[in-house]
Amino acid sequence: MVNTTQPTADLSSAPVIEKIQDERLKEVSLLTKIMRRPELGALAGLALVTIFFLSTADSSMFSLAGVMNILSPAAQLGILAIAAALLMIGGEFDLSIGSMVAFTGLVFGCFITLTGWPLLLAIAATFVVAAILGGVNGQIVIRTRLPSFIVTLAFLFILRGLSLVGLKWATGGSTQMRGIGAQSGEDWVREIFSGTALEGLFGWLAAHDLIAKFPNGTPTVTGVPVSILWFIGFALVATWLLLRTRAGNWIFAAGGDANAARNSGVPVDRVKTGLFMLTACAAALVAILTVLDAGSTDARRGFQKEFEAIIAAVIGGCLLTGGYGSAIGAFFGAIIFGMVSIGLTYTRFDSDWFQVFLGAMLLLAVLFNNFIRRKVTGER
Amino acid sequence: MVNTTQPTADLSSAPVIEKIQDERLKEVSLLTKIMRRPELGALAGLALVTIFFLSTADSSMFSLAGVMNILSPAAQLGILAIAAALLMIGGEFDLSIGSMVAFTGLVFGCFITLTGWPLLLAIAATFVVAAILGGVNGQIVIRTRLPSFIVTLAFLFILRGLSLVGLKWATGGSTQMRGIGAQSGEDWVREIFSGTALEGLFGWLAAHDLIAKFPNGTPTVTGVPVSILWFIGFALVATWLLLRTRAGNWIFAAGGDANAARNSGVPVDRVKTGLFMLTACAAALVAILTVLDAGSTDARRGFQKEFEAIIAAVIGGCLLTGGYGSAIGAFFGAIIFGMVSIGLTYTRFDSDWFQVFLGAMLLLAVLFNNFIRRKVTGER
Amino acid sequence: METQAPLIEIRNLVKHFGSVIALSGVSLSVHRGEVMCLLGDNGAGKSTLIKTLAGVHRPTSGDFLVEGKPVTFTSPRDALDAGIATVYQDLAMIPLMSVTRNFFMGREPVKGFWPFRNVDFDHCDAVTREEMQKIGIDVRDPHQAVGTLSGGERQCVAIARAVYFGAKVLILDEPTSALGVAQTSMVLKYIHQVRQKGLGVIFITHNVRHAYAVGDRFTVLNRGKTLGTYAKDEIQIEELQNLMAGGKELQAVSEELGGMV
Amino acid sequence: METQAPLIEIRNLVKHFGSVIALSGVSLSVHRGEVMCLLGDNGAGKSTLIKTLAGVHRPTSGDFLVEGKPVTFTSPRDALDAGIATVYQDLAMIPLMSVTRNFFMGREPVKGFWPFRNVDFDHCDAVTREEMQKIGIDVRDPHQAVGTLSGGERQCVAIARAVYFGAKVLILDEPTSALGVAQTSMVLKYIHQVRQKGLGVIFITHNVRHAYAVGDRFTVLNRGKTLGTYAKDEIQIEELQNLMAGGKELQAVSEELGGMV
Amino acid sequence: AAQQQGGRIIVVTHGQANDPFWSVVKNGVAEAGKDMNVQVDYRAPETFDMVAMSQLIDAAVNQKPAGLVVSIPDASALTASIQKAVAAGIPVISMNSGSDVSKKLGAMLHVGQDEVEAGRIAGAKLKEMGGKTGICVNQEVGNVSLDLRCKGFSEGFGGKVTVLPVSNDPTDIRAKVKAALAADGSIDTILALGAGTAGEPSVAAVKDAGKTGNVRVATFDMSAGFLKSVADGEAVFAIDQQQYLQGYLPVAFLALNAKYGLMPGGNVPSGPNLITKEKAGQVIELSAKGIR
Ligand SMILES: Nc1ncnc2c1ncn2[C@@H]1O[C@H](COP(=O)(O)OP(=O)(O)OP(=O)(O)O)[C@@H](O)[C@H]1O
Ligand SMILES: Nc1ncnc2c1ncn2[C@@H]1O[C@H](COP(=O)(O)OP(=O)(O)OP(=O)(O)O)[C@@H](O)[C@H]1O
Ligand SMILES: [Mg+2]
Ligand SMILES: [Mg+2]
Repeated sequence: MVNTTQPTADLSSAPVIEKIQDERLKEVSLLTKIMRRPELGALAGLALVTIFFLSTADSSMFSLAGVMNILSPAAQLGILAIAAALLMIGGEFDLSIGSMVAFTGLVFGCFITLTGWPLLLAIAATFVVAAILGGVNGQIVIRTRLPSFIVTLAFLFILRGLSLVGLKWATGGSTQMRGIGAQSGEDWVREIFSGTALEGLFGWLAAHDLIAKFPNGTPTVTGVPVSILWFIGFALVATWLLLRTRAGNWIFAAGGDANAARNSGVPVDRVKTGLFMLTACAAALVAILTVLDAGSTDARRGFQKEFEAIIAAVIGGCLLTGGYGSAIGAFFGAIIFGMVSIGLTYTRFDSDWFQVFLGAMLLLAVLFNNFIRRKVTGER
Repeated sequence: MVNTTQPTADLSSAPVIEKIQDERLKEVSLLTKIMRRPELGALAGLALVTIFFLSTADSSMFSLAGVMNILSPAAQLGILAIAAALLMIGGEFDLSIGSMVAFTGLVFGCFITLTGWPLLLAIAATFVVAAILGGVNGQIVIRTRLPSFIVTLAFLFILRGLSLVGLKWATGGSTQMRGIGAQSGEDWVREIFSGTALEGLFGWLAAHDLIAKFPNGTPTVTGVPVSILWFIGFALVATWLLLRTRAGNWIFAAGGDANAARNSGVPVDRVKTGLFMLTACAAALVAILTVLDAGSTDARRGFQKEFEAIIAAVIGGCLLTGGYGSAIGAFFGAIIFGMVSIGLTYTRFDSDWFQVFLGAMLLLAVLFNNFIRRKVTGER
Repeated sequence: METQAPLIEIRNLVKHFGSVIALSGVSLSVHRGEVMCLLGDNGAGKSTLIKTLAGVHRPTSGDFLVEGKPVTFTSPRDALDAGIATVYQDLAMIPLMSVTRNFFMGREPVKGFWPFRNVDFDHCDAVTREEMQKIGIDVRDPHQAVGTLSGGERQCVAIARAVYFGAKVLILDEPTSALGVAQTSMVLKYIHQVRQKGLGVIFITHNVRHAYAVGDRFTVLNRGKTLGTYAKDEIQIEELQNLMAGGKELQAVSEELGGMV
Repeated sequence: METQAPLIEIRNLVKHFGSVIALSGVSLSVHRGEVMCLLGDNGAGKSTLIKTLAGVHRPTSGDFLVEGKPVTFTSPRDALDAGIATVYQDLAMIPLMSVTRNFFMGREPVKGFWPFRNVDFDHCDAVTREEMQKIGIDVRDPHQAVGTLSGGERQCVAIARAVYFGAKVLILDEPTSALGVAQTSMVLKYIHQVRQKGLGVIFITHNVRHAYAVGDRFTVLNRGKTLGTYAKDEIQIEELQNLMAGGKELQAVSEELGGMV
Repeated sequence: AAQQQGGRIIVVTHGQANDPFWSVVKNGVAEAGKDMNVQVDYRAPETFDMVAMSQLIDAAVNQKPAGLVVSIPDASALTASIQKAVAAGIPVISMNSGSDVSKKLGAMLHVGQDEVEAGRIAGAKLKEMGGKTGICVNQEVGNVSLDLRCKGFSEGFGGKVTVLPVSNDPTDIRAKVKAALAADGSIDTILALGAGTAGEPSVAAVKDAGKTGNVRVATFDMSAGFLKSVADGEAVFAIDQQQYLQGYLPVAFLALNAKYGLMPGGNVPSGPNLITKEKAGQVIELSAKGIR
């Protein structure tokens, strides 16, 4: 029999992690320990979605090319989603992410085409601009103690508007700025921020007939798009940051209860400002990746991405109220979102039903995620 | 000197309402009592925005016709915002409001054009459909204990998609359904849901040259659009509900702390389901008003209205975390939002700058609102 | 079934939370006009037990009789309707709501007929002020948010509310822990009065003196089991103290510090 | 300035919250190896006072000296750096975070060099387990969320944390209110130990017996003012009790209930 | 000076200022204002929202402009507001959409091209090029004018046409088009509803899929990048509505009307005009400046 008399406060609305006292339950305890991680539910959701598409979609969806194709948009969304997740864990929102993508894209474009700076300098300067804007967001939220929802909402509009005005100013009337790709050179910096990586490997695989090739002999997938590597790298760094560092502890604390954290000596304001800056920089990274990839930027870049990023973070198990969540969850959340939105194209369903399916799949994934977590942790 | 030794818990992050013990401070206390209401800040924000436009906009903005023109969009947004505010006070979100407007608009259109039901029956049936959908939303949130954010988000997609599919089905391929106005008759029911009221009064005023007329002699404003009356009426009813009834107390309690409320005997689940149904019905009301007014509906109706409704509620002082806010605040919030978005067209600003101004005005209004409230309540 | 069945009687109550066993067979009864003190170490299961009585948790197994009739509460509302009023350890109050609204939460008196049914807030304010006065707190403004009260005052609101609505049984979970000396006296006096009115009281405390001052019978819980029930004349205060803590080690500390605990 | 300046000294401390005057001129000092008990009714301003000492609030006026040097803390971090550790009445813990993470919150030990600086969680877990053991709580899994602990255990985490990091002065705001008899003894024993190590302790409680058991000096607050400071040999426990509550009325109740309060 | 010339001219459309198509219209409006020396204001709702658009027209009427230019994507919803403008004695010209109802509502004339018609012409041309299975890449499903372009396309094309709903995000569009090509090998024609938003990523997707040349890509409207692809032979054509004219001409007409009482006698069709490989090179520069 389980013999437990350790006291536990009533916490039924929050994820309850129970305590197993009997040594005989140690194995269960380990399983529980793994399964109660917020990201595991998201992984279960991903499995469900994958199974759904395996049984309904064209087989090309899960070919190498198909997977890369799903991961590309997921990567860009995911970089934003991970940053949004960190910020949400820290107890704040940033609704200006999407507009920030457009604005930093414009800024980056201007640095390249108007000032003619070398790519590395332009990228560094773009990140600086983003960090400053993020810092402004954060400082306003902290100083006025207004909800970040409303402050960053204002910046959603302001930055989106400035992107339009700036684009027209920079191009002399057009809402699209092009030729950025052509002017940014082809050096190693560019390699890091655009195109594909591991090309040698894929070429070798193709040569040995291990992956599919076009009739002309080039592999269908020439390499892994760098955005996917950035995505994975960022997810790993963010996870390490959250789980293993002092800053991570501070983020959880700031989001869990800012007052309690402050009283315990956590520099909450600095943590939050840092998170706002990080989010803005993630937006800038996405902007740089897409601008270099597409070679152009326009006034509608990043439209509604803030929304999708929050969705992905929530699918990944982040609490909207802060203090709980994970970067890896957001990682899987972004992939779920990307897979659902791209995947329907591979199926035979009428595209008019697209949104119905998107909604239904999201709901199902989250329900399943939730169901699994409750089953495993015994939470009711 | 103020002499106060009443104990007060530390509540610095929440709106602190202090207690004045000395009788000598009674007048201050009364002022404070009025000013600490959440809606007062919104009123201050409205004043600020009004002053801004008085000094920059075309004078016709504040003519009778101009005011009606501001209030029309504010009314439609406001009906949604008030419902969203009630729901937010009750601790939940409904992101499907905007899609619900489109979907119930379609349902209503189908009842009129396909089944040919009389207007009253069609309206009643539309409300029933909306209430059922709202109830489904609520039940899913309650039974699964998933955040309402994610559940209603799924319905945002599902209902928007169903609107598209339904429209195409009903019209044989178009995403726009026309001629609803023409088929819905001209009886007293229609008078209640479309057109203008108090026409006699305005005619009389025009006849006596008290209000402006067109060259052809008709008054520039023939009456008050009924949507404005619905808006005002709903604000009053919602305020009464919140402040004077048992249900109102339950809403505050459910949003403030669902567990505590449940333990005190509040039927939290019933309250929340009811609120979801109310929100859906408010969306249906807006759908009916706009469909009868426009005579048509399309797949994009209500796009992003959920967002604007939440903005208006937050401007009006609702806390995103629930348990605090007011219907009148949302009322003013909607008017602020409507005034800013229409008002800019009366100014000389280039429309490229529209979003920049919208964002800046929102931020200013909220900052001012916050500043006033803090000044008045002595909160720091 | 006797004519004078206990107000509340539980037999062999078991409560599991998932794989956690919070209560493993607790029996208890409370009679009219009796103060039953529930004692036990941190985590013994006291709060879980009274939450089960109050309809917050549903028992996993065991019998629960109110006035001799078996009942199953599906929500705290059922318990309230059966006349069981509870002051929870975590108080069950909404910080952002006013004192009056918290006081009447879930049991608002209404007047008028249906679509226009109002809560009579003037009456509510008056009642709140009066009841708080009785417990020794002068609430100048019943519209003040509960969150701005000090811990002690908040406790008083919860107690006054439970007493006001307590029809048959009043359950108090550590009501005196945050209170000053004066307020504590007031609460104990209150419990005394309530007993005299013929209600049953379940009183949870860690302070053996408070327990002994008002208790008629003492039930000691340990690790989810009843350790025993003792009438006041069967047990001395020192014995009780030892039962609550578990004995030996305590003696040493207590002596070291001058027997003042 | 004498060589043995008090660890903490405040003179005429005033604290206003907007128009609310929480403290109107409080003076107090704590010396090395001394337990100063801060007593007073609900709402007297005890928590406000110690929050000012802990850097949570900034005083409106008055002097604040640490070891004879005037200081101004702008954040709780400053106070911690100055060696003042505090257990708040509302505990300052994050329910969703693990015991270990809460224990080390704000003062995480790091190893490695800059961009790769890690928190050494294995070490942290070990320390947490050990410190909790010392206070009598057996934390089987230091990764368990604090929100799942009972009120008493949570209190113990907060106390253990403050003691572990308390370099010079330890401030405890009603630490024993939620604790069982055994845990209370443990905490009082702890305070005793801490004093012997030469730290200064400020101990807030409503329980006159707990105060008298470990206190060296007693400062009584009333409505934001110091009512007086008494050494242990200057005052009897009954007097102290009367001072805390404000006198007469209490006597009556206390007698009625058998002098047990 | 402008005021003496007869007050201002307000343009209310359903296209946002940051939409590439409508930004060209807006540039035309601004240019005409400068040329004719009148004040011009361009207004549009934040999303495709007919209710909001009717309110913007009402707001414009309140300011008693010297002329009003409107697009009419939904006659039912806008009728009341436009009639109110006419009743107020404001000269109204409709543009872009609504040629069928323009006269009935009291507009003086219509400048522009029906979306369905433009789609039909594109569809017919693509059919002529040998297309059998097509997709219509729609970046804003539910926006009636975009839906109508797809509708026209499918009417003119004759073969099988599916609508591919996408977002505004180039990466997302590229991935979806790639997915569609992978899932259905018979697709040989892609019509994008916006050059910069949907057209360029579609070209890139075709390239990624290794089907350049086998799959014909065409687009509504123009962007410099897409035109370059046309010139390079990666895409077949762009449908130019010459929307600059839709902005410029009505303002010019209304300004002249205010000044001299002049007004052309009938509707002005501004397009469509297919920009193919031969013409693409010349218009790239103009497109980059937001004129074409
Ligand atoms: N919601 C819950 N989920 C899981 N276990 C719980 C829950 N609530 C209580 N428990 C278990 O019940 C046991 C007793 O907890 P309870 O709160 O009843 O103690 P208590 O006697 O009131 O302690 P204290 O004196 O500290 O208030 C604990 O061992 C705990 O594990
Ligand atoms: N954040 C605040 N805002 C306004 N007033 C406050 C605030 N915090 C404390 N006060 C005031 O300080 C006074 C003392 O409160 P405090 O919490 O210090 O009492 P206490 O002595 O700790 O009481 P208890 O024994 O109940 O804990 C109260 O009268 C209260 O009005
Ligand atoms: Mg308890
Ligand atoms: Mg206190």
